[in-house]
Amino acid sequence: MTRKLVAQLPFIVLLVVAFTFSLLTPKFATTANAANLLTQASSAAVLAGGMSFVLLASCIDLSVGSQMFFAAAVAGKLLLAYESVPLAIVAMPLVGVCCGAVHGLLVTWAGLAPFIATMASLFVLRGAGLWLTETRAMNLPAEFTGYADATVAGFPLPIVIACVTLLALTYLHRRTAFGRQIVAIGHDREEAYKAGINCSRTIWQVYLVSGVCCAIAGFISLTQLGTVSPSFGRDREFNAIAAAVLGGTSLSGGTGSILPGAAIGAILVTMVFNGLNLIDANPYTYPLITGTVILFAILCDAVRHRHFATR
Amino acid sequence: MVRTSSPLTAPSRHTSSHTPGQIEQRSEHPLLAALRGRTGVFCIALYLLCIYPFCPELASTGQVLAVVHNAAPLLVLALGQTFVLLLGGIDLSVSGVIALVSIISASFITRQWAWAPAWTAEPSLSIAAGLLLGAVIGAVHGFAVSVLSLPAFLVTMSSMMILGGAAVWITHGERIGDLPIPLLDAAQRHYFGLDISVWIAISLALVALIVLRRTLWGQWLFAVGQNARAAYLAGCPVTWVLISGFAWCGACSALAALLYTARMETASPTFPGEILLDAIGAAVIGGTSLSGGAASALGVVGGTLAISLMAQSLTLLNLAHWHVLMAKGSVILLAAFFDARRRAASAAELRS
Amino acid sequence: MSWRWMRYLLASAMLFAAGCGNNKPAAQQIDGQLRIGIAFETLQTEYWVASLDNLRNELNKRNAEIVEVVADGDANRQLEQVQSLITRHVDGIVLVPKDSRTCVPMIRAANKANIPIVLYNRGAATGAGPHVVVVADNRSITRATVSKMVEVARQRGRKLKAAILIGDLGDINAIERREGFDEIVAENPDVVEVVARIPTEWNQEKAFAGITNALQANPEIEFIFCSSDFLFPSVISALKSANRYLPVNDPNHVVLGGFDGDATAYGMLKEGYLDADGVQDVQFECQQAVDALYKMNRGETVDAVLPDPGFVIHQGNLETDAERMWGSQVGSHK
Amino acid sequence: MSETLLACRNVRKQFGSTVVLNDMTVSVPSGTVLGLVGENGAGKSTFLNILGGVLAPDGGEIELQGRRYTPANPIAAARAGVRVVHQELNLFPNLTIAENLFLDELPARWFGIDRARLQREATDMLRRVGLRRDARSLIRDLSPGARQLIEIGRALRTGAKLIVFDEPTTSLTTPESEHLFELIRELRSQGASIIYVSHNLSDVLRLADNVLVLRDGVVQTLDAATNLNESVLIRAMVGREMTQLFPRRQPQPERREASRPATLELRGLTRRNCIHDVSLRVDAGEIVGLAGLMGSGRTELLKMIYGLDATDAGEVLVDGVPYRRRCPRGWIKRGMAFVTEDRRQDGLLLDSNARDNTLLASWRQYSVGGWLQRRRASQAATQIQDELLLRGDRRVIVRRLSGGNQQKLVFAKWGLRKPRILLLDEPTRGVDVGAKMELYSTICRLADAGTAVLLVSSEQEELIGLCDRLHVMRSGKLVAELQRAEFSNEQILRHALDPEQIA
Repeated sequence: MTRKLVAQLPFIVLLVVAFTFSLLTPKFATTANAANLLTQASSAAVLAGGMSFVLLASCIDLSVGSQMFFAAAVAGKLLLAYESVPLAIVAMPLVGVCCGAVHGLLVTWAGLAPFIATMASLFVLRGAGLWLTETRAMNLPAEFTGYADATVAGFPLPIVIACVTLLALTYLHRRTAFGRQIVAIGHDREEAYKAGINCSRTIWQVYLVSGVCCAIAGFISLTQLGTVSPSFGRDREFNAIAAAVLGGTSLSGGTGSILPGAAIGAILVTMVFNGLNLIDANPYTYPLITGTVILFAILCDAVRHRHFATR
Repeated sequence: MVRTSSPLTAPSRHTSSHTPGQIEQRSEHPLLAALRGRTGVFCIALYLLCIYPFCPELASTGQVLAVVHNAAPLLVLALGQTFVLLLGGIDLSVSGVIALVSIISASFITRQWAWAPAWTAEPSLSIAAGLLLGAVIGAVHGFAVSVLSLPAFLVTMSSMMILGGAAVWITHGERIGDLPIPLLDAAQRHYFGLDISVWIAISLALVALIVLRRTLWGQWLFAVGQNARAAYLAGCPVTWVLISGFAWCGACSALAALLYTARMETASPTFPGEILLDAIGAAVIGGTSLSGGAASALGVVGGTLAISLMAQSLTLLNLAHWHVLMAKGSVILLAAFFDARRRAASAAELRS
Repeated sequence: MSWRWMRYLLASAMLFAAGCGNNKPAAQQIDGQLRIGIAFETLQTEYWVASLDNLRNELNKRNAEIVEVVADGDANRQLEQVQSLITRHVDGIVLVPKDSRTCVPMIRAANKANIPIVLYNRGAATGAGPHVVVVADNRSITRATVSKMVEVARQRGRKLKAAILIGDLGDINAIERREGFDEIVAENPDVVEVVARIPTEWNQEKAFAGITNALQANPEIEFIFCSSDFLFPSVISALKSANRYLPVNDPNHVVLGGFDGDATAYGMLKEGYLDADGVQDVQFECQQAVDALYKMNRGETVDAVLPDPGFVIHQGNLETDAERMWGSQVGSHK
Repeated sequence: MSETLLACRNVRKQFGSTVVLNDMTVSVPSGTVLGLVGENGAGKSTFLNILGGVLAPDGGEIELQGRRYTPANPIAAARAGVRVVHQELNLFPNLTIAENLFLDELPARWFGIDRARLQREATDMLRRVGLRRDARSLIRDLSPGARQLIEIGRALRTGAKLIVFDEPTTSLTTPESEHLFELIRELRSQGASIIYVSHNLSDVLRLADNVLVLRDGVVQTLDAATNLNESVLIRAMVGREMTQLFPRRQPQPERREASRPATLELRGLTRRNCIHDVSLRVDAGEIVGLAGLMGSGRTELLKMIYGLDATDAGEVLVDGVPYRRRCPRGWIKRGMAFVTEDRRQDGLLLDSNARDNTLLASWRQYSVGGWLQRRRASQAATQIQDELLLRGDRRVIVRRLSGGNQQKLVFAKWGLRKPRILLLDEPTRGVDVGAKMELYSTICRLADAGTAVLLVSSEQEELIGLCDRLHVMRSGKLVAELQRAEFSNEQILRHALDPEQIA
């Protein structure tokens, strides 16, 4: 029975946090705030989904924030140079795929430890983005930022994009051979190799998926913000890891889920800040709370992992 | 991450199971291998030669002194990071520790808090308190890695956020600036033409050299770094060694914090994360293996000078900050690539 | 063992030998032509970009050799950059410090090398030694801007709920603007009541999240003062998603006020969405800074603070004063 | 019908200087079952690894259906139709049975998985293997026996020409084993060939068409099963003269009265389903051997003594004094040393030189207040290394030394501490004959100097040659104690194998 309880732990924590905030401030439990919360959580959910994918294969991608920034910088430059929004929208996933491909090569072909490769590329991509924007904030034209408020069948566009992406990721994870092989690799890379899986190619593809997710999350945030500022996407990787782990994805690979898990994790992380903001908590406590949320996520993953050793 | 998540279990699965690259000063190598061990510093000497025609100003004594001056706090950080890398772990919490220690020490010295105990007024005791705080934070990291067997980079990553957040929360984002003038003059006095921080860094490098070569603790650091399970079976106190290694790194970060604070005459609650890039880059260029078991104090001194020289030369070439950022990131990728190649080569021997 | 020692000695010996042998700066100096160093903290906002461009024009007029360095928010790097400017024997430095305290050692280093130093837009803390400051009087410009906003609010005849987006508390200007805002609000308690104070640390994402949640918490906010125009894009998109971004003449228009006078503000003014904007006269400030440097170079004394009164532009005086506003010339982004 | 499927001609394999497979020639006609038996370390698992593509042979060549067969890796071997069912399972607990069965060739529909087809194929595979479970249940909820059947199922997928079973019945119940034998006979009738490796000699004789006995990497006998029986097999497996001479041991005077407390005594050591109530004593200067098959719990017992594994009950006494909080540092202080089975992983710092490895366990003795006395330490290290006749360049990193020299370094490491108790786990595995002799003399010298030695080994003549007393262990229990006079290969093997087998 305890295994089921732990499986549902993320959802339970979500309800508890939501309940406490709605007690603290009546403004929290309103439908308007719920919509606002989901819109804010959409880009975090897409990032958390991509991060869960990478964690499933027992790898890590610390450069998601910088990938978002670089993609946004490229899109911004194209927008201002060629004034065509569709070109910018298409360019972002392409940039994501290229970044993901490079990360995949670094981890598989060059044999670097995932977190060293992606930590170094965190700074390289931040530098590249700054180079493109020459550290100047680029204000984007209205048609681009219009997407933030556009609605599809009544639902805000960001939420729709996030749901579509998460559904696709879940399909990839549960319904395709690629997804099943990732779970196998995440469990034990040596055994997966012995079972006949081409580990290098699969892990390379995982980083492609992570790159695309960063581009999509970048698009959503960019339309909301309306400007490519030099600090765009900074520290987003920490929230993504916390959301993925709070959602039940294990840090040592093999276990975890995209749709119920990562989504709940992202909403939980965003809810904490939304709630804090509403109760006018001292804004300088936010980074402190982010760190504590991440530590809590890591500790409960370690306990969950050791308690339910899957082997 | 520490190759053996906890001494009792088999080496943790998701790290590469092969033991690391060479130790160049631990064993006398044929000439070629020694050369390979020093790729880092060697190619920086090469870099120096080809950059010289582009910015001849680099060679003026003023610039050289600037390079050494800028390298001092970085050397302290790199020496701390080296001990943790030697153990196969990593410490990402550097910028958090620097922020918190500088804020707390400065607050003690400038009597910001009424409740602070009387002795904190005495600057030297506040500085000691800062160093002790850094060591304690490092020890907590070591405890989490060894006893709770959590991955080192995740523990230190979340502690970077927490410590940085705490610093910002304590001062509400404001910097503490009115440090007592006599203290600042003392901290910026020059001896034989070099700033006191440079002498502090050099003496710390000597201490590290002696520890790694001549002390029992150094031997145990190398043993645990190479093969924690064999060290545990041979009676090394692995848990204590891990905790002390991380504590050393914490204390170094605290010392660097004090040096930066003295230099800038302000304690700032935020510290850019790129300092981590320089610290790890300096250690890795200096021949420290990323998977543990290989390190040399002299190498780190060379690595730090290399990083500082590179940053200085790029600035002289009027390249912007983003070029420096990309250059440093690529240097780490290159050094990690060399390290991975060396490990793969020695692993191939293992399998034959 | 010996091989390794030998290599270290070789490398360091080469470095020092080259160093000592060549003390004279390599670039020859055309007499009369000065080499001026410009040290900016960041180019993140249009205001800084405009300031840099204006400084370049002023210096090109005097065909000075320009050396630019940007620290991107890292005070320690700015200190290293200023020291490298000093060792490159510049004849004058224009410094935009990250905050009033970290620039003290920089000023002291410049004075030690008796290189004239002018602080642009941000003053230094006390005890920094001789230097010149060209700074806009943030407090009075803000007071003028906010009182203009209060005038517009008074016509509504009811008490409006107000919000302020505060800049980085480490930055003197941000603190003075907040104090200016608070003073005017205190003087008109009947018209305005502050319900939300949003710290942004000059970060767009924090501003956007803060203003969105503030509008969420109290939807009846109708009075927003932005400590810098560069935060306006976030405010605009937040207002748009709450569909409350309405022109000035609309009955439930949200009274907006800003500072700097950049192109975004100019656009909003022209389209009739912005009520009042405090403008720092960038050309005037840059000219003052460069003149001060050249005077000091010639040994003349310059008084310590060169204030820029700035002015407030609003719907009323839009046509007449538009050209004086630097935002109108520069266009949103080349 | 019986053209040869697999033909091996003088296949040879050696690790460093020790020859593990020497000139092995065998041919397996298709549609037949070849039984493969031999002691631990006789080269069985090396041969399987060569067939399975994990190792490449150093000499000779192998032909599969007439064509040269040189698999680069397990995937190539599987694709060529050679399927190996390893003893330690290769399954993924959080994937379903169906996914584990067809992991590398999941049926595709547009770009998803063809769930229906997968379910169909998995269900009929489960029926073939005789496992009544839903193909959608997760592996982690299955018993070890069920997992073994699924591993077998993985090997039976289409295109399997040669299936190699390595000890398949260890975790199967009798009915499950019978079902497996049925399956093997059915495969044989369909023309596939089987290589069946097991310690259960009666199963091998019932199943196999012909049986190959392997000893010291050499084919001892290859004959039809009909004209073989168990005692012939056992004699073939072990029957060799005492070629290796063992150093003369002074006859142990019978001074071991029960009253004086033993140097090392185990009382009722127990660990759930692993070690059951083991009690034995080892006196100073005595070498006590522990014989038994792979998986009989000997290594686990040593780990429990040394404090690496937890114990549920019982205690370990040194000179009559129990030591509760057992951890390696505590034991080393009390004079115990443990030479582990895997020297590369547990015993050595592969990237340090010989001196650092020798001093690994005794740095504390050669340091004063944390300061190392390097000169005194180096001299002591060199002295003990000479004592153990360490050859090869002592400056180069240990990774490049031969197996023999590496093991000598491990002995030097512990010898430096002059241990009172020495636990040895397969001390001479992967060591060339010359080095073995030197290690034996070291062990005897240590014993004669008063060290109590507990020796775990799979080489019968090593146990017979060195030990004063011998315990035989089977599935976690001590089943027999033999004095030096009663030592004989058959006797040891009889106790090691299941008693009911031997009529």
